[in-house]
Amino acid sequence: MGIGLLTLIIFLPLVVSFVLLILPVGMKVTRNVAFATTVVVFLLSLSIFFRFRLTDYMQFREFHPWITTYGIYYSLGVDGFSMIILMLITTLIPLGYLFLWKTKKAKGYWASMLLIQTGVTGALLSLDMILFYFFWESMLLPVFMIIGIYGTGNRIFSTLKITIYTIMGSLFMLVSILYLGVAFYNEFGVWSFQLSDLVQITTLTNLQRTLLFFGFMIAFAIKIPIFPFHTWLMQTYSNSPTGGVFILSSIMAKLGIYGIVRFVLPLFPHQYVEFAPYFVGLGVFGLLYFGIAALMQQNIKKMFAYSSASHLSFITAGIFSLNIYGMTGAAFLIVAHAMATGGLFLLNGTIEHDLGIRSISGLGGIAKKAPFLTLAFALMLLCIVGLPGTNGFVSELLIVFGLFQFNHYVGVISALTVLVAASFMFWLFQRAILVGTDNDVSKMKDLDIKEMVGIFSLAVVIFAMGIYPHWFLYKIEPTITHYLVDILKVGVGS
Amino acid sequence: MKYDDIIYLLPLLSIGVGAIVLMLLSPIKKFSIDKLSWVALFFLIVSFATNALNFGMVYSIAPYAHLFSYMLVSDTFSGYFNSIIIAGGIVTVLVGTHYFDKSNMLRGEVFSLLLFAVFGMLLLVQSNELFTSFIALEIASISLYVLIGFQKNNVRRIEGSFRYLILGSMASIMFLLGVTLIYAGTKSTNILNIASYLSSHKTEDMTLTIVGGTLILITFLFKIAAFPFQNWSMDAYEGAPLPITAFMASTFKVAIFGFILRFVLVDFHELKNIWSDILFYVAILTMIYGSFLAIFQTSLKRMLAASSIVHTGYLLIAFVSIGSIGESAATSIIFYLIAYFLSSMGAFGMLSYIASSDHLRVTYEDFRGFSHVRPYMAAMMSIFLLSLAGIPSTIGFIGKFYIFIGAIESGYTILAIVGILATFVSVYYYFKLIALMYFYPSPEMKGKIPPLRGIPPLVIGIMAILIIWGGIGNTLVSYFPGIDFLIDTAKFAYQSLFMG
Amino acid sequence: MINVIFLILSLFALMGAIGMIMFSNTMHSALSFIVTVMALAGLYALLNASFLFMVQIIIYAGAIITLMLFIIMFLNIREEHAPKEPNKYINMLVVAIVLTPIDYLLFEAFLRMPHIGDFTTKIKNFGDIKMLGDKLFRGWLLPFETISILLLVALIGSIVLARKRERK
Amino acid sequence: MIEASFMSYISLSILLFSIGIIGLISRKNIFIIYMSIELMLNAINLMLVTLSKYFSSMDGQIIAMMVMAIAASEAAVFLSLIVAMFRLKHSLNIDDYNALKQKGTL
Amino acid sequence: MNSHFLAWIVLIPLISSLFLGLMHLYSIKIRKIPDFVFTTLALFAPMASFVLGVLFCIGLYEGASEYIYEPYTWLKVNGYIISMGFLGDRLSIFMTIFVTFIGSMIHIYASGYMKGDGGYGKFFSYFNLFMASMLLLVLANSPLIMFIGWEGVGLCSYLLISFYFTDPLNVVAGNKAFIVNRIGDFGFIIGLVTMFFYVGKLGFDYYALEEYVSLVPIPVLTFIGVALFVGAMGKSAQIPLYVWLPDAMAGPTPVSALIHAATMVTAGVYMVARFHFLYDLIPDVGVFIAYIGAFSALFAAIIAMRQTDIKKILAYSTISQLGYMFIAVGLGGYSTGLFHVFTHAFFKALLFMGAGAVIIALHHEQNIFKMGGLRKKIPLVYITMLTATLAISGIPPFSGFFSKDEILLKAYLHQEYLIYIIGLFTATLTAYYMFRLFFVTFEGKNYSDKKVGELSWSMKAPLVILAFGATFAGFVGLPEVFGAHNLIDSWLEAWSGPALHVEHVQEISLMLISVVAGLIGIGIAYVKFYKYDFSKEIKISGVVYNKFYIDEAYDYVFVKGLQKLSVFISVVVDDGIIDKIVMSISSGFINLGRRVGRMQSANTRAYAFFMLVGISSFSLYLILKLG
Repeated sequence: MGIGLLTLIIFLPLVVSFVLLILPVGMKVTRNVAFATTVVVFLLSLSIFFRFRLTDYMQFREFHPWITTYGIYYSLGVDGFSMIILMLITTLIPLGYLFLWKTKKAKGYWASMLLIQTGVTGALLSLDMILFYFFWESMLLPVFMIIGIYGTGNRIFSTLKITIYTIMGSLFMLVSILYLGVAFYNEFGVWSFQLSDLVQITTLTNLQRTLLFFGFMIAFAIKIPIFPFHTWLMQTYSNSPTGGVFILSSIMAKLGIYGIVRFVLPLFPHQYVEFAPYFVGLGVFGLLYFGIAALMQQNIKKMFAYSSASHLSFITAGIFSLNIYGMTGAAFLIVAHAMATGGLFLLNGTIEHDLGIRSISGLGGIAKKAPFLTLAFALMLLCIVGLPGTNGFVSELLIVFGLFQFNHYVGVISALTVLVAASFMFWLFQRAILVGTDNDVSKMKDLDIKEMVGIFSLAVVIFAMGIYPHWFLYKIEPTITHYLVDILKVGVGS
Repeated sequence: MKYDDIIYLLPLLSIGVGAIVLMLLSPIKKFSIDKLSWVALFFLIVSFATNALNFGMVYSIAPYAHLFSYMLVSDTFSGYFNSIIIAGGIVTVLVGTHYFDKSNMLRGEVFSLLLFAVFGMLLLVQSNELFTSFIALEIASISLYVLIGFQKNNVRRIEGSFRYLILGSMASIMFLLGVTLIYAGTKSTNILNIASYLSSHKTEDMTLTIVGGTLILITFLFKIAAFPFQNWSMDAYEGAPLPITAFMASTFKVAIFGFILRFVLVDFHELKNIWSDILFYVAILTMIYGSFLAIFQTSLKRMLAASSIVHTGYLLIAFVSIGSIGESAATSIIFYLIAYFLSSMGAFGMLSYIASSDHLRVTYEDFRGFSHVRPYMAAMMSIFLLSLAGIPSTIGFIGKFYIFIGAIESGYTILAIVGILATFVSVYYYFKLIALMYFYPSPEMKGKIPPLRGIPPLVIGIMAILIIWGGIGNTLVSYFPGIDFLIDTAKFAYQSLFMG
Repeated sequence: MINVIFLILSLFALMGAIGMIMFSNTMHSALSFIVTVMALAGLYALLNASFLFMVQIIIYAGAIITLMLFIIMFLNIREEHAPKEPNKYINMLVVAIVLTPIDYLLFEAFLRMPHIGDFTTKIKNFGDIKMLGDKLFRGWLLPFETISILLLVALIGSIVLARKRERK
Repeated sequence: MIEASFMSYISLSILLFSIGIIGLISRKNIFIIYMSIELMLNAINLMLVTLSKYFSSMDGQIIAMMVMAIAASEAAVFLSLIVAMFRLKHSLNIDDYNALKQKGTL
Repeated sequence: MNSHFLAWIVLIPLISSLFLGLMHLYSIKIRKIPDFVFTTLALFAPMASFVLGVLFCIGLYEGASEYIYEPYTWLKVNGYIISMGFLGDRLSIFMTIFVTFIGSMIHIYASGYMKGDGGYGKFFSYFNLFMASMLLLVLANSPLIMFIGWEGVGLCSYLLISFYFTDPLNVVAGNKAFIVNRIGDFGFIIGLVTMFFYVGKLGFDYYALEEYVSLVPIPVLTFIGVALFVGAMGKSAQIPLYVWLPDAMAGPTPVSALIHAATMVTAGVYMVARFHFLYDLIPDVGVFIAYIGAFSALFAAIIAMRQTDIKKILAYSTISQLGYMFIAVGLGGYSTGLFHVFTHAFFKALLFMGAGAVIIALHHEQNIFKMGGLRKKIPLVYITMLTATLAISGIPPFSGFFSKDEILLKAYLHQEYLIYIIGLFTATLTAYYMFRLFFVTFEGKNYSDKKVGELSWSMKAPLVILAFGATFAGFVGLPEVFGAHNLIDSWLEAWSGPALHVEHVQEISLMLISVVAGLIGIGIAYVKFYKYDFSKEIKISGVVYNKFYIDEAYDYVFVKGLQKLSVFISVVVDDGIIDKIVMSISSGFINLGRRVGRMQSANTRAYAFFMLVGISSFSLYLILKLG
């Protein structure tokens, strides 16, 4: 049997990582090989992007038996929604590597980064619930390692906290998955954990479905995080090393959103519609809540953490808006926010690397020393605040459209998003980057060429997607239409 | 009389012979512990090999049925358990020799006793008669009592041994009373006769049998350290030398389960769900108690002991569901036993290897920064802990998966949820150790830790690989057994129970 | 007649047992226990178990308890070694109360016992050594053999444990 | 329905068994604890012999005989452990042996 | 004229901006690039756009009704298409021309003003980016694309205000401008979204909207109108969102001239005119707008009377003039409003440039009371400033007179007499504070003995050109009473609103009244300030000087309030409640474990008893189970 493209994308980093770990090679070789691997993976995923057909089916399917006793299959596939996130992951990671280049970490760091990539792409592409859970939990370990080993501050406590918090969520999901599997078995007489099979279950009562729905939602709500499951986030972000927080914020949190759309939506369409108002409410509330909380943070990473939480709540509201605007907007904001936040964290990483300072009050006047960094920072910031011309604007606009369609008042409140991010982000920019202070920032170096390639590629994509969003959106629209019309049966929204 | 029946007895015989040979050799000064361990290993491997001869078939034979009056049985089920038990013995010898060697109070008799214990356990899963089981249980138990208290000038050892002895005797007496009651009820102690009696009589006539069965079940619960019979385990496990703790925690549990599964499935086939209600609570309380106990421990040995209570709880989940879904629950127990065997044997083995020099108590703090000193050992330890915690890509996850799915299938969703919660708590105390090993800078302890050389690390490493393979292995790689293979084997073992 | 003997013997057995758990002096307890053991031997005889009657006296009274007495003396245990137990009666009461369901269950189970046999032995020589040996080697060979292993284990165990402390 | 004499034997053995348990749990003296265990074994033996007669089958007696062997082996281990313990602490009080007590409790 | 070139009007400045930016980075990082390269590239862009604009103007004049160019589908969701589209009709081309013209002038001026500055290239990069955004705003074919430009100009405004970012004040001012603008944008977006859902699905360009807007129920339409106007409030600095504009004067003076006087701030007016089809249906909102405009005009004028900073005075006067414009557009006289936009652009740009020249000459002194007597030192500036001051004061025949008068006339004819009176009174105040500025700056002899810096020709030339503009631009919209043809009204016919009949006599007398009003203001200023005694220590304080404490009130209510809320959320709610609950669950569990651990007491008898209890409960279970 041949090895499929998706398998290659998922497992290439894993294999390389193990080989690197076992071979007695130094940090530099590890880093270079790791980077080359991610580039190869990027090219592979690019070929998927271009060969992707405009349908709502799963494509590039791979299907092999794994644990046949319980009908568990190694089953992979891509549709429009996962494709865009796949592209996001495979693009972001090599670019991130360029930034992490100069971090003087051991080779375990790079190996872990590769392992994370395997975990996230695996979770993204699996269509078997058990396989998904498998990757979903596995990706936690390298993250655990990266934060715990290479983090700062009270890292051990926060690592344990995030691990236990997220495992708690995913264990509830596991029970729900198993419950569904048993329900399927009872109804059809065979075991299967295929998503496409599990959606056919008809025997569950409404109460059971509701409970299972929340079983899933807890896992994803913690990962995203949705209010009030967010307290791990701030500590973790502020104690993580750059690479870890980069992965956490721009990729793993998005997988929570992805999980909701991929699994919760088709499995519990009725509950999805029924509870949509609550989640929209939570989302919009979170948008404001986290946004306001971000205002007075002293630690840059903490502020970004709140900012991320704010945006992710907004995305959550978008995917629960039950119409095509909100959902496409959410998909788009996933990408936009991942790039911008990722970029910001990376830039902040270089600041931290050079100066070793993380409190806003300890910085200032960086712009004079590092104009390129300032420029890059500004561009990412513009995307975060949703300035027209960036993809942040398109997505926020679409989500506001969607929420307005959902409920006019909610729509109006959600439009506050244009204010929320702008207020703290520009203030941060003022205090940390622009205005000169008495703080000594003489050690600050400007971006080197690798970093510039990394960050400005991101910026180009951000602006390309903002100026010509249609070219990116039309690939996911059929999928989302399929979700709304065929699964949720709510229509795309007039 | 068929002479080829001897082949089914060989595993048992070679262990017995080995034990006696070792007993005879041990007083001889010329034989160092190292040499004795090779002798022990030889017999264990012979036993393992002869046991493996019948692997892959579904069979059930009563060797020398006439001579032994059908009291001994050799089937796939026993073969399956035999191989785990013998493997447990092998691993204990391989990993423990270092420890026995270093702590120079242990002498050659230790291998003899170990082999006697293995003998008792093999007999336990092979016996088809309750009183023989009782004797087998006593052989194993007494060997273990002695093994725990071997270093008799250490008060902790003696104390652990004595407490285990008193409580264990109490439990054994319950077993014996149970056997007597069953004998009173059915006029026989042979499992097959009992089964046929039970299937041909009304429930009203079975009171004695049920009570007797319950008493046997209580002994079983005691031996696997289920709530409320769990208290001894912490003391015995902590009191024992580490290799013995490993042997007790993993292997003995396997043997006990091997016995009780045969007893419940064959003997009480008709009545197997009469205990469901109370076992339901026992399972829940066991998990909760174990979690509470494990979470605040500072000694790793105690933590693993407490967590072994939790794992007992998981196994009991499946045991509860045997009432409604016999086959898959039994299979899941068998599978989980392997998973737990590998993980706990590995973890304890690693501890014993590390502690062999001069640590009596191995605490969390001792592992601070361990990964910088011994990266590969830390990685292996992490694998064992992850498997114990049931993180995917380890065999522990697959085992938990079966257990929970079985619970849900048989309608005990609550049990699955409690199990999940216990797992969640367990993440804390397992990951705490991983965090300590990896997240702290290198300490000044390099000299004390034995190097990554020799046989024990190799064995432990193989177990780590097996754990990973059991967690992700699949049939993609041709002709290499994966998870499906393990499950199928477990199924064969289950099926062979009903062939006699 | 038999009933009277039974009553006397059982009275002795009970008295001995109660005495055994009541005496605070270890030696008294042991002696009291011998009474029970002997009474039980008598009961075995009543139950047509002539061989067991013998074994009971030889093994229990003759070997086990004697061994114990020997140990007591060997260790030179005196009165002050015996622990102070001011609460032992209360403890016993509590244990007895907790024990009630178990006893009730056992009684109840025997009362519901199906009527399989009766209490009048028709078989000649029931319980004598020939019959016992015949049955032992025809029907109970395996347990008998394994018992020998068990005894071997106990042998090694007691040697290991009771051996004088070795030099380091 | 069942003969009184049979039940009286059984009752006696149950009583002895209970006394054994009571002694085992409520006494602190190691020797008495050990003897309680022996008493319980004896009680079961009585039950077995009674059943043997009741069933007119030798099985009960044979089991009882082997139980005696088991009791003997247990005695060996028990007593040698007691010797070892007494050498260490010079105490017969079981409560004095608490080195394995859980630390760090509230 | 090929409509493709509409895109180039926007693209040329954009590309130029990108190049300038890259070159600037190259220049500071690798090798210095001489200033004239930047100058050439920077000046090329607005001029090229201006030429294109003129060409389109000619095309329209020759009969083309409009140019539409839609290069690609910007967004397509659910089958609804929003195109990246450009619309060149009479309104947008009119705006284009004057924006590019003024822009070109100020570019030239800035090349002199910024000479030698370290951020020379950066400045022009931003400047051109601003031009691109502004032109996109003007030329957009749909509200959404307009919004891109709308936000773009806001960003450029931010960038240029905080141009000298090392000074915290500048950055704070920039932030303030951006955030306050964003408040406006919030309104704009709401309006936009609402509009999309009610009519936009039938097509979201202006023509489609115009066609179907009548389908929208009036209450919704009112909501949309108000929401959009909130956007205009922000951008055009009307009450209550005007606070950013005075602070925005922290930017370099050319920025103030271009962005905060002539072009960007008029975007609100343009937007209302753009949506005239909408506002025509909701005259009540129009009146509301007019009142907001009138009060802004009055309020800003009052504050301007007591300011001392030359640029701040001009900033308040800008607010005030913008108020006039909103009076016009609110009352339906869009072309009138735009006429005032047009004339205002000239004289206000001129005023700022003059002020800039003064500031440069006096080495960055901005307090008018530290000036005085500059007439002799910089006569050219004196003359041009005089022209502009007269224009803003509404003295005929300078341009401001005509446009302002037409607005007052509109108000009068709409019978909004209150507005009319406010407007008239404001005109007096305007004349007063402008001449106060003028007299204090140029007359007297305070500064006469100190050295005054040189002004380059590139700063002088635009002054002269714009002075001509300020003088004569008004003739473009010469009212019919003078027998002329109102070019503005006829060019923007669709936007001129309903023709209101007016007697010539009435019109002339109204004009006279307003001239008199202006002259009164000048007179008072002359009396008070023509011979101002600088030696007297001036103490300026009071409510008016402190701008009625509005900034402080905003700061207290919104900024401080939000900051307090933020701290409350992150410290009290998050750390104090939610996290505490989470953590106490876990620590509670561990403590419970410690209690449970007491059962491991190493007491054999207790263990045995516990076992016995277990066995006993099993027995009880069986007793119950078996009956």
